[in-house]
Amino acid sequence: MLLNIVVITLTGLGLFFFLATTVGILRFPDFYTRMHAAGKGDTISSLLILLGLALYNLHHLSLSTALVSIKIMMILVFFFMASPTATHAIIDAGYESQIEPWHNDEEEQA
Amino acid sequence: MIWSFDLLILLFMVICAFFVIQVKDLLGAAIVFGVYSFLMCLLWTEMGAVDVAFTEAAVGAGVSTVLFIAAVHRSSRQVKPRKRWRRPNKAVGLIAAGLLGGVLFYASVDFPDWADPSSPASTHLSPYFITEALADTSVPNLVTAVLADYRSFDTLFETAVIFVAGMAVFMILGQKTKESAQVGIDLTGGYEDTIIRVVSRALVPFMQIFALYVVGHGHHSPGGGFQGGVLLGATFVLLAISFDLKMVLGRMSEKKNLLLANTGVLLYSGIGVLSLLLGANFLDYSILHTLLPSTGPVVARSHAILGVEIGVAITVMAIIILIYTNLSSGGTNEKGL
Amino acid sequence: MELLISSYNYWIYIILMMIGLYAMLAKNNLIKKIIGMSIFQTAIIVFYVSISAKKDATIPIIEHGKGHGHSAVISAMDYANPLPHVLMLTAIVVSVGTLGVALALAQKIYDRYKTLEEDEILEQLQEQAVSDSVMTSSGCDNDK
Amino acid sequence: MVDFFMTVGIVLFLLLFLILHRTVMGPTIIDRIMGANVIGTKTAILLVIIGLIYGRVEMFVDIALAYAMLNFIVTIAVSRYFMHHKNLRPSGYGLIHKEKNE
Repeated sequence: MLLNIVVITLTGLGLFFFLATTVGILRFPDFYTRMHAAGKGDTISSLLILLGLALYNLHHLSLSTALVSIKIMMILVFFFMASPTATHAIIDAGYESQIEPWHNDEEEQA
Repeated sequence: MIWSFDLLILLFMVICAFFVIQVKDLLGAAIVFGVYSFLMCLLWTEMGAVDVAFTEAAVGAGVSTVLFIAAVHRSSRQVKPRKRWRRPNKAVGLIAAGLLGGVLFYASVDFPDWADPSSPASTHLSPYFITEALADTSVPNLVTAVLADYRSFDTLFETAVIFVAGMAVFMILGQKTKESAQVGIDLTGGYEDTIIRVVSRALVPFMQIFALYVVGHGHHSPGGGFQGGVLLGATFVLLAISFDLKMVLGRMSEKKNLLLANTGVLLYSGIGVLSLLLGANFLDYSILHTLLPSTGPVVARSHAILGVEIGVAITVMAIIILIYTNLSSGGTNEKGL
Repeated sequence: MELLISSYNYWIYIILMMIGLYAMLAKNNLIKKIIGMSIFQTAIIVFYVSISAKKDATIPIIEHGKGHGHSAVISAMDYANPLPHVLMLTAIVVSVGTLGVALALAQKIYDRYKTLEEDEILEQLQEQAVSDSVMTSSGCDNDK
Repeated sequence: MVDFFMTVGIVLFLLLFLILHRTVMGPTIIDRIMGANVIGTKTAILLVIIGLIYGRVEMFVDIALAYAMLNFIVTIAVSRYFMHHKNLRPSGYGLIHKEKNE
């Protein structure tokens, strides 16, 4: 029962962060700020949801379920290495192709 | 199958497909097509076709998007508006698509209900595969058993088709003069991005081990030769993207690739010929137990399936690398994506 | 309503197929045409995988420990139909091969005509044909 | 608990619809890449959730892992395109043309 509460909390938090990511991606004014929301929120929400799933999988603790949980953690570790790299690559691509950052005082022109 | 997911994914897919053909920028179209393939993979998983989903994840979402990007990189990205004198084409397209849709909608009334267990497709041959495959081949993954044992002849020629496709790309693009394969490992050429390089160099060995696991574990979980081969090829594509085409070609030269592509098909058909020589039919693996010590005919089939999968994986890997290197460099093998 | 639930899957595959065919016929750009071809292929794969789905069936991999011994009997109703999966698995891998060939051909066309638009290529081909015929006819005149 | 994961999956789908809006409409091409990357990451999670709903998650984690890898490769490949071309809109006419101009 306690495990279920932990799982629901983790997954719900993950969904909350992903909701924030979505709002950021839709509402932020320019590419760099949107990428900020996407890069951070996406990674943390994936982390929390996958952690919840891995814990839920340990309901019937045995060697095989532990192995599956370790595999889910491997996905998590992969995300932790790959997602920031991908974010860096996308930001770099935008910077190289000269996207102008958004300035507050130019709001009327933009 | 999960009803609610199915409807959502299908709606998602129709939106994606509509926008793929509407986007005016070819790179954008390639990216939206990648998203379409991601969703396609989810659809297969949700319908229970895990092996198909694995293949789609590796091929559709990964490699074919990279191939589209490579082709757009070597050609143009622009879609020009059509000139006036060819306008009737649009009407022809609409009429043909409408006709096809009308005929198929009319025919869909006669289709069996979706997910009906007693539909004709699931009643004649497939119950035999489901109930007997484990006893016949001792392979729990029914898709692997049917792929590499019952329908082995078909799979042999599918592998040959991939081999021929790779050869065709090589013949179409590889006509230009090439530098000989002495290029070596050049870490300084091309655009340098330390973060991407370090991360890909750290990840690639683990990805390759995972790909080998996929090839070897295809008997018990989704996976097998096609999926593992594509994943192995994709790791080399990642190296070629994050470092340099020459770095990959220094390790996997074109000659080596061609040799490997041949070896895979040869391994597959060699197992078939071996069973022919031992007195059974072509690709009838159960006779191989006379060669393998302390195995019965059933386990021999399981071992031979592994051998066949390895052959498929080698060919698919070599052909994926061959297509990528030729396509991204325009056949010159000098500068890639 | 029953008709809708029992066959919406098929209808959506028909819609995807129509989109693919329209892109293949009406789009001017060669890469767009190739994308249309891929959509058409995936529509066919949706159809095949749809007919392999079964209600309340699990994935076609037999659980560990089942089928051995006398107690466990494998029932065909419990597993999705593996045969269409096999056919489509190879079809997907072959489709990446054909995609490679198609893209290689498109690249070769671009190298030669410097465009990927169908009408511009046709224009260039017609100009070339006209100039060729002029050349050959003048060549014939010279011979006479 | 399966119902809970079903709900999580459906909520994820509905949020992905919003991100798909950015992917297909995005003002620049790089917004599309960003949307595709987010959709790819969440698809890997949805694969694990589908596995839990089927009750056989050990068969699905391999697919999710392969999926995460290829999503990474695609994102790196698209961003590398801009290292060569550096133009946001498809105005220049490809690589060959550009080399000629230089």
